[in-house]
Amino acid sequence: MQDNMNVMWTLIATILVFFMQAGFALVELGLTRSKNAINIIMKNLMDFAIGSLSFFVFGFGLMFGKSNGLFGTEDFFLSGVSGNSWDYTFIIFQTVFAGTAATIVSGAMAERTRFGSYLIISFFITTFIYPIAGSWSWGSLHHGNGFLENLGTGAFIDFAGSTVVHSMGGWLALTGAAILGPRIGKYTIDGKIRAIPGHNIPFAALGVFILWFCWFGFNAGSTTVADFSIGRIAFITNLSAVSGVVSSLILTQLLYKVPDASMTLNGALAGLVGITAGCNHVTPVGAIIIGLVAGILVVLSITFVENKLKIDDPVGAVSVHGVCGAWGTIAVGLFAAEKTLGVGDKDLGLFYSGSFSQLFSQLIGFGVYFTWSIVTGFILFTLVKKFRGIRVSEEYERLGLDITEHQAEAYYETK
Amino acid sequence: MQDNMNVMWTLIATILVFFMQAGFALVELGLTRSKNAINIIMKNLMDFAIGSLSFFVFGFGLMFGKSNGLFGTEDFFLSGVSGNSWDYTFIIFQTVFAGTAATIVSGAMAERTRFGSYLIISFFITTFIYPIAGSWSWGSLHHGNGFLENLGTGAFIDFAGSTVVHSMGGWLALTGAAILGPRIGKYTIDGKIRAIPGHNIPFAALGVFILWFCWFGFNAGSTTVADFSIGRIAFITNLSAVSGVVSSLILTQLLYKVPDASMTLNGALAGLVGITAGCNHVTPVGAIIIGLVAGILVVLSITFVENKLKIDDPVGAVSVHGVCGAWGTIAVGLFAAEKTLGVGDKDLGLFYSGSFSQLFSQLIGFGVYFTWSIVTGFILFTLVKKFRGIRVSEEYERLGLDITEHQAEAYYETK
Amino acid sequence: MQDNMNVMWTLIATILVFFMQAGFALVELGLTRSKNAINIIMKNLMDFAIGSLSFFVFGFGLMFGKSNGLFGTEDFFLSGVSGNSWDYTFIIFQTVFAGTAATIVSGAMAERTRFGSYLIISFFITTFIYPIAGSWSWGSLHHGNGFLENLGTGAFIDFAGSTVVHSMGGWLALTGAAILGPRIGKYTIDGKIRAIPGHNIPFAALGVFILWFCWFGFNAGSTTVADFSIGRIAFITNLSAVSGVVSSLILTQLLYKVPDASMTLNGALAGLVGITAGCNHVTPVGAIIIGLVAGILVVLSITFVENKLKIDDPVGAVSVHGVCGAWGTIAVGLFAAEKTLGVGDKDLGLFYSGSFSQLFSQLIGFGVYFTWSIVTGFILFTLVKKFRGIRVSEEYERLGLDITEHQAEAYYETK
Amino acid sequence: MKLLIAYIQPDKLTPLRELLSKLEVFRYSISDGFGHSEEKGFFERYRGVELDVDLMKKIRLEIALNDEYVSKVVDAMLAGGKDGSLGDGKIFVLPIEETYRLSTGESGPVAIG
Amino acid sequence: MKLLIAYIQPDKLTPLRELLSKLEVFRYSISDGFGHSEEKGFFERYRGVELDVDLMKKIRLEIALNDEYVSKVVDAMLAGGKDGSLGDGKIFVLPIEETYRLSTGESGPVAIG
Amino acid sequence: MKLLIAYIQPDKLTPLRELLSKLEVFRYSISDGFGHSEEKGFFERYRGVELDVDLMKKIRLEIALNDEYVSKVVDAMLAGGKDGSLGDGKIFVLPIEETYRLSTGESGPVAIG
Ligand SMILES: Nc1ncnc2c1ncn2[C@@H]1O[C@H](COP(=O)(O)OP(=O)(O)O)[C@@H](O)[C@H]1O
Ligand SMILES: Nc1ncnc2c1ncn2[C@@H]1O[C@H](COP(=O)(O)OP(=O)(O)O)[C@@H](O)[C@H]1O
Ligand SMILES: Nc1ncnc2c1ncn2[C@@H]1O[C@H](COP(=O)(O)OP(=O)(O)O)[C@@H](O)[C@H]1O
Repeated sequence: MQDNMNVMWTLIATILVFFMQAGFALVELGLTRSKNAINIIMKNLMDFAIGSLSFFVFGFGLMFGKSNGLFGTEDFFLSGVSGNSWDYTFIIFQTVFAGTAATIVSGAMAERTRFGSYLIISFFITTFIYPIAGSWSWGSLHHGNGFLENLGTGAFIDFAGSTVVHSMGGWLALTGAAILGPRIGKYTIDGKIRAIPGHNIPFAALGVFILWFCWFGFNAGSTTVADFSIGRIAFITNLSAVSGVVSSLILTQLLYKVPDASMTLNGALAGLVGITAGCNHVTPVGAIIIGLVAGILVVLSITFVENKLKIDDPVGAVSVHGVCGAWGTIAVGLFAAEKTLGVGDKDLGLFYSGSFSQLFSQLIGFGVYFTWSIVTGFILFTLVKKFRGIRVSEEYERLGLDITEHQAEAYYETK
Repeated sequence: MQDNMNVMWTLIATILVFFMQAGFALVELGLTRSKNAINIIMKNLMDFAIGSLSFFVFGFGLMFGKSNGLFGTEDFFLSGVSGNSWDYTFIIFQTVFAGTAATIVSGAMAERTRFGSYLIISFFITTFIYPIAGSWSWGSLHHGNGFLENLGTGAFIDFAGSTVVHSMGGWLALTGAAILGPRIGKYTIDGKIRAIPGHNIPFAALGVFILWFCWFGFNAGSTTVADFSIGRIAFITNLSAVSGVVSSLILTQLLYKVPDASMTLNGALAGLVGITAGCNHVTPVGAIIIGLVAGILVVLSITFVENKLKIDDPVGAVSVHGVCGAWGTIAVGLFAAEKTLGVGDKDLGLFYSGSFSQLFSQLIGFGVYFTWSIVTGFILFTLVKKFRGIRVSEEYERLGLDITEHQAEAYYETK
Repeated sequence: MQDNMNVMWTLIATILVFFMQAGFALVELGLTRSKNAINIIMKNLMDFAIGSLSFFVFGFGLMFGKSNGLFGTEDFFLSGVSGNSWDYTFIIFQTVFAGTAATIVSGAMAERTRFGSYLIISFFITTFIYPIAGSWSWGSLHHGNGFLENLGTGAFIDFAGSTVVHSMGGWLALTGAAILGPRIGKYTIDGKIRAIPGHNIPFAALGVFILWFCWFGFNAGSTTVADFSIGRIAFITNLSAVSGVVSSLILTQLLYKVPDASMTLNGALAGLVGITAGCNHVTPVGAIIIGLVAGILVVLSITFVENKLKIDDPVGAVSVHGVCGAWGTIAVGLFAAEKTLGVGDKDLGLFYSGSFSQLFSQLIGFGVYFTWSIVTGFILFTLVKKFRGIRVSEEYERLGLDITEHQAEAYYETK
Repeated sequence: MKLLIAYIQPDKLTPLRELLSKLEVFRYSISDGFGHSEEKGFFERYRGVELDVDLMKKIRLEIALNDEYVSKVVDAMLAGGKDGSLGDGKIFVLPIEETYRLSTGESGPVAIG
Repeated sequence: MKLLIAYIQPDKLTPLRELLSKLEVFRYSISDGFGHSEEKGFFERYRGVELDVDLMKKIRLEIALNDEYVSKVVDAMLAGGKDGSLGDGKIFVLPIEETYRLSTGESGPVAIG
Repeated sequence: MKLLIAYIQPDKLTPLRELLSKLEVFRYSISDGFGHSEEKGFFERYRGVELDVDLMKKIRLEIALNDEYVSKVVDAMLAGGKDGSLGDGKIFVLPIEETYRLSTGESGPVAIG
């Protein structure tokens, strides 16, 4: 049963996770051109606004209402809640998580998506795609019960959302960016890649610092209980983040002969996304390894997505959230060590228990969410593309979305 | 009686409300020209510095000391407080609220106010105008007792300060901006309006995100008690904020054919200001309606103030804080539904109880604070204008206040 | 014994102190030229990343392990910790403090330090110089016991780290900046000073607001206990900060005829650093005096370091952290008034007790840390200078470290 | 055909553009510049150190004109200079040997537009 | 020796640079500019108030050429203008009386490079 | 009257201004520019993708001079170029047909100032 202290801790975590909207907006805005800065702000603002309302009306019920096995069927409009109920804290806590999943997609679709179409896409993500899939792993946190929570080989573990929030966001971003196609000038006719540098790396860096600051709430808040474990989870989270920074720095030094700032910043996010699933289950050393691998994966994946898949992802959302989210999920099956940590009766990770069963559950989870995101994403983006068009005209893209879609300039200097 | 947990929650809320100084500074700075950026920073910094000191010496006593019916008469210099008393937490909590009221005024007076005169104005606001009026509604939170708390038709309700902090700040801003007159070039000779665009909309957007982040502390912290209600208040606050965003987006789309970024950002603030008075008293649906109306009001009011009243308010402080603060206060008389929410024995709002009495109290409160702010504001601004001059010279305004009043440049590029 | 609430409060403080990394990065970045912005971000990011890892492996044990009188000898790799132990919260809390000390040095060495050499310097600071000296004053917070804690004339008091974190960082910054030498163009051949203005004062101001926001966690969190004292400490901290702002404003008005923005921002930091040692020991009036003096000291010291010592410190780290840290430490010996405050059985400060003994302990502490920092700093910087070179080539310094050491531009405009 | 290069104060650009449109001169180009002349610079101070800023922000105007327009435009600008509506500034007149319009390939006075 | 001043649309800079390198013209200078002409401006709105932005971002190109290169470059640019690869723009040709290379002190056509 | 257009390296502006003030030339204008020449560009990398930056930041100087000053200024700059104090750069000399001072309406050499 929840008490005052757990309400306070969960609300503080909620307030921190809300502020990630500012972090994501700054990262996207900093890594894209100044002629689209206002469009990025509006997409992030509307992501959260539409997400909050649709999650209250519909999404929350689908995700946490009494489930028919596939999705929740009650608690729409938070019906039946009265007095100072825990449900208020729980719904705002889950709302900011849904907002995070939706806003990941906007980064990959930056600089060429029609604003109206984006709002429709964001609505469907926060109202259907995210909540339904979320109910499969987190339903039992409220009135629901997801099938992934009852796998024979052990419940699928995704403590704070490496998969449920980040990977899902990442795979949806992948589909969106693929269907949208690259920005003009990204690839030459003979397929060579042209860099389209962001206009304000300090903004992007401030965004990463804000995300890191809020991630302590994202991970340690997911206990929804204020006990000694929140300190451990915060410590573990930080170890993975710093390891992601160090490994991406070393890799870029080796690959490019210089420490690359934007990749090292992505390394921090990779470490954070990677540890999110297992932050309550792995040891300090496990966290360091997860972070080191994430830092390497993100650098390789960004190059792979750009070169091999020919998908133009301006902020690396697919690599940071999709790929590292998946790695974080699978890593739980390898490094989970509850007994060694002294917080559980047995170690679930392969490296500690020698058993593949938890790893198997993690792979099932990864597969379920990957397929769900790619399929629903494909359907959603294709339908929106057919009915309304998803991409702005070439002329609009050249002039920038600020002037054309919002009749405004981000940095106005009086002439 | 207060306990450790309430102290912790109130202090966390205080820390968040302090950070609103950064939010206001960024909004003002982003929506004005780069030649005045340093002046805006200095005004916001000094607002809080002078405010903190004068509130400790004098303001706190006036607002929360044993009241003679009109203002407090004790507790100056926090006298008589010893040991680890709750009063320390309470005074720093109230200090950051006083700082918020003062800093609202600086936005409306941007780009043309003499720095020295502004410091005098800010001193009188935080030392006399705010605390005296504040004691009428919040005196009983400490040793005082305000007459608005004992109205026959039911105590005036302003849970976190839609009127006490925001409307008061807004009406003072109105008087200040009116007496100051518009910026050079704002109105053509034949009265047509010329836009003076802000130099950095991303800064303004970051400011709005920071304010929204801190507003959870502003509203949910006003319980000064860490119980289950803080979750409800945070959820209600967010619903109104997102509704303000949605309605202002739709209205700008209708009026201007495009979603206007700066107005939608104001819509978020309008929703936040609007819910501040009733965040502990209204239902989720009530919050959504309050937010929707606030989002519409702010857009209409900004145009009205600019066109009809011919008052130049660079950041829309009058509309966001004054008008939406008033709306939030009156809305309590309409939507208060304590019994329906299950947190009180009877519904006070007209729409729930059919009784006009609470609405009547709210209107009294609105009238008292409107008159007090306009009258004291008029006296203060006129006196300062007479004795010291309030406006910089035309030459200073053309060159910008940074170079002339601070001998510095905000964005220096070595030539 | 620690309980859930203390864990939550200490973790919240930790999360706030972590965010100081963003504050320091923005201050340094804003007060230096745009051609070095990315280098500043990378130094701050790596400071914390390397610091976190080395502190976990080695530093924490040296600082808080069972001490041999000079440094700790156990608890490396947090060995022997199991279950949801308090140690996890304690180590992440101390990690972010270590990160703060290291990042102070980067400000003074900005715009001319080789990136690789800086990483080595930062490693040694967080792994040896800071922890060993830290164990002398704070060892007993865990398994250690520092000699400064058992001085005959009364334990050395540095509640949150005016000396342990700030002065040490400041004196190391002094040595580093001295050995590095000034930036090209800072001094003309005949020794006259040339100003090298920062490229973005709004970023620097946002950095100061963030630092001030996080400082509530830095000071009030150092109780590691959530009781009524945290409100008092926060109130006292704020009084000193605002006093620093006011006194530096007045002094710059007197010296330069105009209120100088960048100096007033330093005044806020001076007040914050100054109160850090005594925030749990001094009265409100004591805090105001400490802040007022700090605000004056910082202005005079910046001019002294630049003119007399001919040391080029782009952000004033030596003055803000070194000088004001020392003043804060000594001020405890003057203003400590536990009995007057009603939180202790006797007043330790000279002005209250008439006894010099505590002042004597504070002077010993100041002397120990000053010598330790200058000596170890001198050795470290000279060795790195000899073996690897510490300064970039003149050509690199002219072109800027972003292009040369990171092959990137902070503000890219597509041509 | 002549090329008129004019340096004017930034806040006098709007009055100048109104003057040009009255003379039905609708084609010109501008760019940001900094000028140094007898004009007193700004005194700035950065962290206590004096900073003499003697490069003043200016707007640099380039107007290609056919010969018959040159004196009309110059006289109007000088009048504006005298009555203070255009503030201080300098005008240089340079010869243009040939002009081309990219979109149509036209050359000579007709390409000036 | 002639000085070619050209105003072109910002996103046509890359095609123009490719054209110049084909003509083995490797020395030129560019700067940001704003142009006003018949070209329709942008309609902007700031907090509800209309804002007519009729100064269009342009790239201003300066290429000093020896006489024999002038017509080659101009003709190539006009061709680019016609086929739309270079969009709209204007070219002005001015006489250069003398050119100097700072590093070597060379003057005349050889200094053009 | 001649118009001197000079492109120099950004960090050589201060030495050049000192040189001009020694020659008692107190009126000139500068603006930011980018130059392309044989000079090796920068190698940049953005998120792993190579970026060839071959437009170098330059300062574009415009000095209107009366004829008797031209050779004095040019020779001094070439000397600075040789001894490396002014680095690389290019100077173009163009004819000015007329100069006007806006504030007083003066024209001809006296308006150059
Ligand atoms: N001889 C010159 N060469 C280049 N630019 C000049 C010259 N004279 C003036 N200017 C430009 O014109 C601007 C205004 O000049 P102004 O101060 O009115 O000149 P004056 O002092 O000769 O009247 C200057 O700031 C500078 O940019
Ligand atoms: N007469 C002129 N004087 C100065 N600049 C000009 C002139 N004509 C054109 N320009 C510059 O060239 C740019 C493109 O001109 P463009 O619209 O193609 O001219 P036109 O309408 O005559 O074809 C303009 O934006 C302006 O910057
Ligand atoms: N022919 C030219 N036309 C236009 N600008 C030129 C020309 N030659 C040089 N410049 C400008 O002068 C700058 C310095 O030229 P520099 O590299 O010294 O030329 P060079 O290689 O011929 O000595 C160049 O970056 C460019 O901005």
